[in-house]
Amino acid sequence: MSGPTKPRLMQGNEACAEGALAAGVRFFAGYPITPSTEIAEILAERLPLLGGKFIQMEDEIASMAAVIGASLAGVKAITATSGPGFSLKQENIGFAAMAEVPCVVVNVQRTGPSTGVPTAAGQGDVLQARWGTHGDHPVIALCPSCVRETFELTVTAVNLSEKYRVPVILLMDEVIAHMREKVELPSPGEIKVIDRKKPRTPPEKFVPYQPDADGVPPMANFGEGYRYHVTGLIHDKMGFPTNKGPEIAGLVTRLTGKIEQNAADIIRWEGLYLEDAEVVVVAYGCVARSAREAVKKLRREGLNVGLFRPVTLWPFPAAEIAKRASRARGLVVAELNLGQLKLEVERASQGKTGVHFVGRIDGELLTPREIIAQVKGVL
Amino acid sequence: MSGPTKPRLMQGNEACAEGALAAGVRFFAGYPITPSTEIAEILAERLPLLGGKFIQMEDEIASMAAVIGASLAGVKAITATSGPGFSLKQENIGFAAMAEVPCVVVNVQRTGPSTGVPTAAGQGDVLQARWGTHGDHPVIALCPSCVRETFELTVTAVNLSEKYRVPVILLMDEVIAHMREKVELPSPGEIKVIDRKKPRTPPEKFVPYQPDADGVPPMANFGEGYRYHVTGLIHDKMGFPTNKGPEIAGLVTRLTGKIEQNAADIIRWEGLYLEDAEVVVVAYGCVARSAREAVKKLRREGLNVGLFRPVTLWPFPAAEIAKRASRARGLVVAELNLGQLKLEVERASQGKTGVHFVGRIDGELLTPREIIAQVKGVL
Amino acid sequence: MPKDPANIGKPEVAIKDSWCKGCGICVALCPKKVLVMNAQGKAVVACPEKCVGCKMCAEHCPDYAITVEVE
Amino acid sequence: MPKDPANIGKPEVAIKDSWCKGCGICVALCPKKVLVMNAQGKAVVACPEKCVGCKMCAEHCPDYAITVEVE
Amino acid sequence: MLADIEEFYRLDRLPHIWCPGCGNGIVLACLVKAIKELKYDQDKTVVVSGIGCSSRASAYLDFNTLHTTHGRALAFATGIKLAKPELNIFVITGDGDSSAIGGNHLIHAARRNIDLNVVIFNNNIYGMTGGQYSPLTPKVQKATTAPYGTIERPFDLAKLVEAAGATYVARSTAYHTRLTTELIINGAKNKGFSVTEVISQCPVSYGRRNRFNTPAAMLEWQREMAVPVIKARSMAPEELEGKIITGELYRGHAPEYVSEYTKLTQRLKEEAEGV
Amino acid sequence: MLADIEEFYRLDRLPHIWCPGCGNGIVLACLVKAIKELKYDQDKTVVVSGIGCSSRASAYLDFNTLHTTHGRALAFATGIKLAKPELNIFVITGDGDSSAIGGNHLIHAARRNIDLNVVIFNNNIYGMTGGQYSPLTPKVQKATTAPYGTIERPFDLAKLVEAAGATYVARSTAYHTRLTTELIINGAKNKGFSVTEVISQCPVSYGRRNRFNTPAAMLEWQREMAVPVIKARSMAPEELEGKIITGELYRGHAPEYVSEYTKLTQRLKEEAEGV
Amino acid sequence: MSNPRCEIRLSGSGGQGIILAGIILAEAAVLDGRNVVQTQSYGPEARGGASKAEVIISAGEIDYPKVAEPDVLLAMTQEAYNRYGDSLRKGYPLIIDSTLVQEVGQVTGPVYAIPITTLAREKLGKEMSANMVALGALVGLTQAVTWEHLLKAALSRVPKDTADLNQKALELGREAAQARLKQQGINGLACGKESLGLVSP
Amino acid sequence: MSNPRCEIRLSGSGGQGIILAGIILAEAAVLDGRNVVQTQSYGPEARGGASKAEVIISAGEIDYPKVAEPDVLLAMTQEAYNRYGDSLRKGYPLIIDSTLVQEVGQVTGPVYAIPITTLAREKLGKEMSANMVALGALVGLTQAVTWEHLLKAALSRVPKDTADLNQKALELGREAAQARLKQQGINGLACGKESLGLVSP
Ligand SMILES: Cc1ncc(C[n+]2csc(CCOP(=O)(O)OP(=O)(O)O)c2C)c(N)n1
Ligand SMILES: Cc1ncc(C[n+]2csc(CCOP(=O)(O)OP(=O)(O)O)c2C)c(N)n1
Ligand code: SF4
Ligand code: SF4
Ligand code: SF4
Ligand code: SF4
Ligand code: SF4
Ligand code: SF4
Ligand SMILES: [Mg+2]
Ligand SMILES: [Mg+2]
Repeated sequence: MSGPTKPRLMQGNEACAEGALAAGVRFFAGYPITPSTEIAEILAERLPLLGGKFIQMEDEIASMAAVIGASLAGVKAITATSGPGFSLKQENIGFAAMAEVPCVVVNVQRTGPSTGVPTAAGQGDVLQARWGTHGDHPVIALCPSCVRETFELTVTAVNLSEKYRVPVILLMDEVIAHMREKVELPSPGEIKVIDRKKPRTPPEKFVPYQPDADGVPPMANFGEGYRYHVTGLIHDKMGFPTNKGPEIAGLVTRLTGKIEQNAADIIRWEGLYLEDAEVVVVAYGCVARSAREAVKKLRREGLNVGLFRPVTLWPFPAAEIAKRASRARGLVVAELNLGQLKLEVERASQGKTGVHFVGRIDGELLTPREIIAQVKGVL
Repeated sequence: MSGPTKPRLMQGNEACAEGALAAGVRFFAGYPITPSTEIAEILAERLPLLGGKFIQMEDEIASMAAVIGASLAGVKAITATSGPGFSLKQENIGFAAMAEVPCVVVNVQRTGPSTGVPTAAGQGDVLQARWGTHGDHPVIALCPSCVRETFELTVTAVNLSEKYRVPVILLMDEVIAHMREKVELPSPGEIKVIDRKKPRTPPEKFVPYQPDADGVPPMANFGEGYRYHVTGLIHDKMGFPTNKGPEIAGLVTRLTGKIEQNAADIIRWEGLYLEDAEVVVVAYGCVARSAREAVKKLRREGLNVGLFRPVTLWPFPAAEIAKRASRARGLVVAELNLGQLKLEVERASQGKTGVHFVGRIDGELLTPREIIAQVKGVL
Repeated sequence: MPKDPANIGKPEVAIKDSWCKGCGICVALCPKKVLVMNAQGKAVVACPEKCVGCKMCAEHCPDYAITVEVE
Repeated sequence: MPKDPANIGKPEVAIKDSWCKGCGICVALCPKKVLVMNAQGKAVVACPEKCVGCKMCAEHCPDYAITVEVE
Repeated sequence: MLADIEEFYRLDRLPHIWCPGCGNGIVLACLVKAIKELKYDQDKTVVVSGIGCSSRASAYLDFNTLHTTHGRALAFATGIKLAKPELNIFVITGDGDSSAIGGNHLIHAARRNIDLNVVIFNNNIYGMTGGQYSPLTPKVQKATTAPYGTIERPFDLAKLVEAAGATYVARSTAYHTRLTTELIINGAKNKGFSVTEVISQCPVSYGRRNRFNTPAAMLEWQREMAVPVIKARSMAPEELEGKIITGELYRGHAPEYVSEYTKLTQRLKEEAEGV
Repeated sequence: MLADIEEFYRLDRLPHIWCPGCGNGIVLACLVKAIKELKYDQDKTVVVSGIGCSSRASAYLDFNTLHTTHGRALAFATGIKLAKPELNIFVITGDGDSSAIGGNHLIHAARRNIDLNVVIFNNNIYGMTGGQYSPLTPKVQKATTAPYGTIERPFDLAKLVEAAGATYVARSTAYHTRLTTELIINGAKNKGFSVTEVISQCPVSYGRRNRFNTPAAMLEWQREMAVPVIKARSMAPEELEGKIITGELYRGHAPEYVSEYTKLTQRLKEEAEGV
Repeated sequence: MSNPRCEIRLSGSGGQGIILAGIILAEAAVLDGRNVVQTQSYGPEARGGASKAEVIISAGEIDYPKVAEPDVLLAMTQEAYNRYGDSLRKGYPLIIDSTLVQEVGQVTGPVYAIPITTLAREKLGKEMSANMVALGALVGLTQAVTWEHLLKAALSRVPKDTADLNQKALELGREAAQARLKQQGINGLACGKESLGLVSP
Repeated sequence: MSNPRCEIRLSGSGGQGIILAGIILAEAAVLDGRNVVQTQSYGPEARGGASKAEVIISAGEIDYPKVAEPDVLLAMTQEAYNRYGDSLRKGYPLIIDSTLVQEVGQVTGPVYAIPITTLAREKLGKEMSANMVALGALVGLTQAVTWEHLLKAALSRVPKDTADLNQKALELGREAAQARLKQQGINGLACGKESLGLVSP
């Protein structure tokens, strides 16, 4: 079957769950937390019907651990949480990065630090998604801005995690997670599913952490005849702990290097009216919707305004931003925080143009009107 | 008594423990982890002798919680950990930021993400110290580069936490933590100790989260007649949960605002030969020692090189860096990571000069020679 | 308000309407069927005279909406 | 190496010197005082003939340095 | 009903946020009555709670109140108690808060036998997040994350905390208000770690899904299922299946943590002076 | 001694990193012998460990080995077992790893009665970090963070995991190597959550500080203190004070978690086909 | 019109099934072939206090997904009215459950006071069906979606054994609405300025 | 000289008390009024394998705190020698415990082979005192710190009841060292290029 499926009303969290299933995920471990809970609830219903496994663990740390365990056993695995749980998962996210275990962590962002406002929208975990765990580590973070894209990016997240053996963060927000929208999902035939590379050598010759040219080592699943060691310690190519300087440096460099090296394959972004834009609005997630409406309105008023929407927040499309910065009269970053991605935009634009900011941190979505006002201030 | 005390051999971790005691800390809760453990061990011995409390909790999460509890009860409190434990503490660090509970978290950094190399040196948690917990939040992070400074900055950390009611991170590294050095500590009389502001109103009139002009509300300790509510939810001035937009925005803005507003009081840095420096080396912690030796050698060779050492990593002395960036031919950031503070330096210098990098991530300290080589490459 | 002399010595049940969330617990637990739900879905005292002052209602009202005064 | 005929049927204790960390457990636990520590702090077989093949030493050597062969 | 205890409430915060028929309000009143009867100084009393519907309770009480992070109330409380031993501390926590994410802090506080008084509002569900099963949801019962009935075995929480070292373990229900109050009082009087589990009802996230038509039906179920511990002792295990054993379930004797600490500092002081 | 079991070791990784006289090597050999006797397929056997000296063991064994984060081994293992039920899983963990930071995962794995086999290397101390007291350090014993003797009461770990729901609980010592092997075998045969606690010695971080002059003295202490459970049953509590009760301490019967899950999916499949 | 767009807010209290009503409405719009976005308020708010669901129905793309000034407001409780009454677009219709909303302030548009809860209780014996009665009334008044698809959407979202009850409830609401319209002498209301305009006043 | 600086590396195995020896040496240097930095290797390494302690003694400020090329190396085990032997500055003295170090490769400076462990065992009855014997020998050879302060530092760091034993151990080491120097006909060694130079060869 091909061609999109019948249009239906679907919630963001539901699209995430469906996307995971479509990508081949057959394991979920989690701990409930608003506004991500529906993902768990839907998978609790769906997975047992598909021969998959759902488990509610005792906390988020255990959930992250179980997901890594399942992935090592060869089953694609996902977990979903929100800020407080995301903070708790950080140690084990670092483990997944270190041991190169594919997995996806959905973080449906809510408002504020700490318990904050559990049911209100926010985008305050953008930099935590990059730097939340200790030590230099790789990460990929994707940020959907509509329900259909949530489905697609969940598939992408699983695919990238398998391809690059890296934990991938799907950074959602309360607005997208809870809203229902008409969507037409791609049919199963249209969905490209990527599986981890399997070893091409017999077990005796298997060097578990010997990367291919793409920086990524093939991966053997537990129980399939390749007996090897997995550890969160810095390890040599055989997977065993080392404290030899060159091996340490080699591993840490490769872990982040495999993402940098493949940035062109990983980085995703979307532009609207960028060609002649004098002011470029940079927005992602739910805010990109307000921004799109704002930009369309401004265009209707005859103003040369465009929208740049990073879809991968990490790796950040810095080169693309630099390009816009060289051409535009100003960049306006719009986010539901105090200016987090703005810092990255400032860095990327290197003073070549003014970087302006419009944010909201009261739990509500920025309105098109607020963005328009800020853009007009710059024009 | 005044004038420095007798010179003695002291370990970095010991200086931290002594600094805490000198600052009035009388509560420690922690969970052992290399390379921070000596701080706990020394305090386990010293605190009971001083009527203070030492407790080893079941994990780092509980340790952070106990420290916050003790501080709310009016006792200055500290905890110490390293990367994995720092990751685990993040959720409760966010709580302390939200509820404005003074406390100090020592993170003695080691090598690598995940378990890494527990006994090797690293500076990989610099950005985690800023962004490790979810949501927009304030934080102060200080970074000592010798044993005496460890003592002093521990006092400063406690003082700043009390003054601004914010969790303060003392970001140490394995080199400074474990090395022993000849030090002359200031005498008790020379040490300035700051205590949290007490309420100036009677209990009936007390508005627990009503800030003074400095953005910081006076703080009542539990058990002293001011009965109020403390929560990790976004709260109104009375401390009660709110989901009113303006109150949400007001609180989040004030929490980070109180640090920005007082940046001049908080930010610390040190310069060496900066006046006429054509190349400025930016380094902190243990690396600053290698950098200092490098800069001195280069000066002896007649080269105009200076050292800029941020002592507060957060808030970052961005304005000072911008000043150097406008004047220097290049900046060389030297760190034991893949370039974390470098990102901040790049942002601060806004393309006004080249930002170069020399790092090491093999668990060893950068040598003066390596820094010299990089500087000469720029000159 | 001075008490109706006929009711002196009788338990007095009062329901704070604005606090009542209409859960129906008091109505179900009252052994004497003193209380009923009204059209707005709130509990009201229907037969005060039957009240024996057992406080089952007040003890189990999750919203602290009921007072029973027994002299 | 062919066995000394006198020892045939006797248990044979061998210590892998490079693995021995000199903890002294085997020496202390051997009921027959077969083993002693040498000047380099490693266990050596001093009186092989006394060995009864009980394997107390091998079972408790934390470093897997001891083999006892009992035919 | 509030009249006699309203001095302990922050009246301006009422009505509370709980759903119609929720047991939290009932159990909370029992706790407040216990504190009143204990005659604790309001200024010297601290109420610590975790996160969950039940844990919202702390905001309604006029003591030093602390609403912490999910599962961590006991760790915060440990810090407070050790730092200022003269404070009386009550910890309000839900079944999820205490036994899921907070399970480790529960058993360690019990092990230390630290003088904290825990009241577990056990509604057998994660109420706040809308009805996922908890480690105390009875097997086969339904929850949003157990649409086919939960396959996990629940803890016997009383047995667990006893094994971990608690020196006072009791159980009651929201229906048995007077018993609840008494048990909390007795727990507070125990110098050591005291746990009172109170079976409560969540009509919205649990009841509806599990064939309880009204909140009152849930209270009545509590009444029917309750078996006083004295009676339970003479009953066969099969008879007790699914029953709620109420009353004082366990009392142990062990040194209390903060006292032990005080003794240590005393000893050190004497040693120092002795020298 | 290795000869008969060396096929299960990664010989090129030996000698191991443990200190002279450390009990870890002894206990590890017991585990390996047990696996050998169980005749488990090496490819289908997984050894998961946490962080600590003892947890370094996994790297020396030639199975699918996973060295996780501190305290979390059981949570990782739960994921593996549920994802691939045909794998045989052994979990190696220290007293700190299992009962301090990992305490919650321990009681929850026990509650679920998931078919994992845990061997706790209990040396009564945090060995790896240099000798801080653990939740299993006996009271008054010294540790770097208890320079005046610890004032905390240790867990009775066997009692705790039994109360939490484990269906096999046993204890042995490093001295009693054959018993240890047998107990691990029996635990593995139990379809459910099995815990074997093995008292081991850490001469460096514990022994030195607590008046044990040699590693051998610690092993001898284990021999002296051990009381087989059958004998213990007829002894008074005072006589048992400080003793190590060894043998199979508890066996329970309860549905195993993964089997329950399988039953559920089976049921759903039948229902779906039935419709 | 290029972007005919209708924004609807349904409000009430946590237990009333407001969100379900919003979802059914949105689903019906999907069946009608419209673009639709549905949002709601969640959490502790949805416990005791006011709760809301919002639906935007549009022929064009829906970017900004929130409703600021609804074209029609349903208020099922006094508290909900108090909270959201002011947000209604000037001159646009307000629908209230007159059983529970007793006081309505200054209004600029038509008010449709229907005793929704009473109808549900008295005619259906199920107060719980008030949300469906309300939905029937809302669609009856605004014709924001076709009746056929409303029924289809509703029946796919409720338990099978309550299908009849729910259909009856919807119809009950529609009848009450139509009676009101008849009094006014119109067929239906325009929904939104750039209206979906199935009927006109 | 402006910055006379001496860098010393002590190496051995985890259990030998190498780090304590380093600390005592550093403490003695403090008592001597010198600047000093002492570092070591920690952790699992300090369990089975080679372990090291380093001391830099200087009249000037010590910035970079690590030792790259020590001016003198003490190796207490074969493994330690194998690991650190090469790092020794060309032509500078090597001190080995000849009880445990059996093979020494190509060396460029003087080698002082002293049966440290044997001395400790035979003369003191305590192998555990080998570290103190070694320290006595090291200071005896290099005079990196004054003997008076070495004793003072040592006695302040060891349990009171072992003071005598430790003093004896130090002296035993010094005597062994002096015997060697006498054979060479010198009083002591220069320590470092920019030497603290208390004596000269
Ligand atoms: C770290 C973290 N994880 C998850 C949550 C979400 N959460 C809030 S309350 C709760 C469960 C509450 O259940 P329980 O403790 O039984 O309290 P109840 O609401 O039933 O009274 C959860 C999972 C959270 N706030 N923080
Ligand atoms: C999150 C975290 N906290 C702390 C540590 C430090 N740490 C490593 S092992 C250990 C304790 C080990 O004790 P135990 O489990 O008894 O194992 P042993 O070393 O005694 O065998 C600790 C606290 C860590 N690695 N990770
Ligand atoms: S006091 Fe008793 S009899 Fe009176 S109304 Fe209440 S429950 Fe009924
Ligand atoms: S118990 Fe209370 S809230 Fe419930 S109906 Fe009665 S008065 Fe109202
Ligand atoms: S086998 Fe027994 S007798 Fe022989 S050496 Fe070993 S312990 Fe001694
Ligand atoms: S037990 Fe093993 S390691 Fe210990 S001394 Fe004997 S042979 Fe050596
Ligand atoms: S969800 Fe349940 S526990 Fe929470 S307030 Fe409502 S009824 Fe009470
Ligand atoms: S520190 Fe203790 S547990 Fe660790 S290896 Fe050494 S003896 Fe064994
Ligand atoms: Mg609950
Ligand atoms: Mg241990």
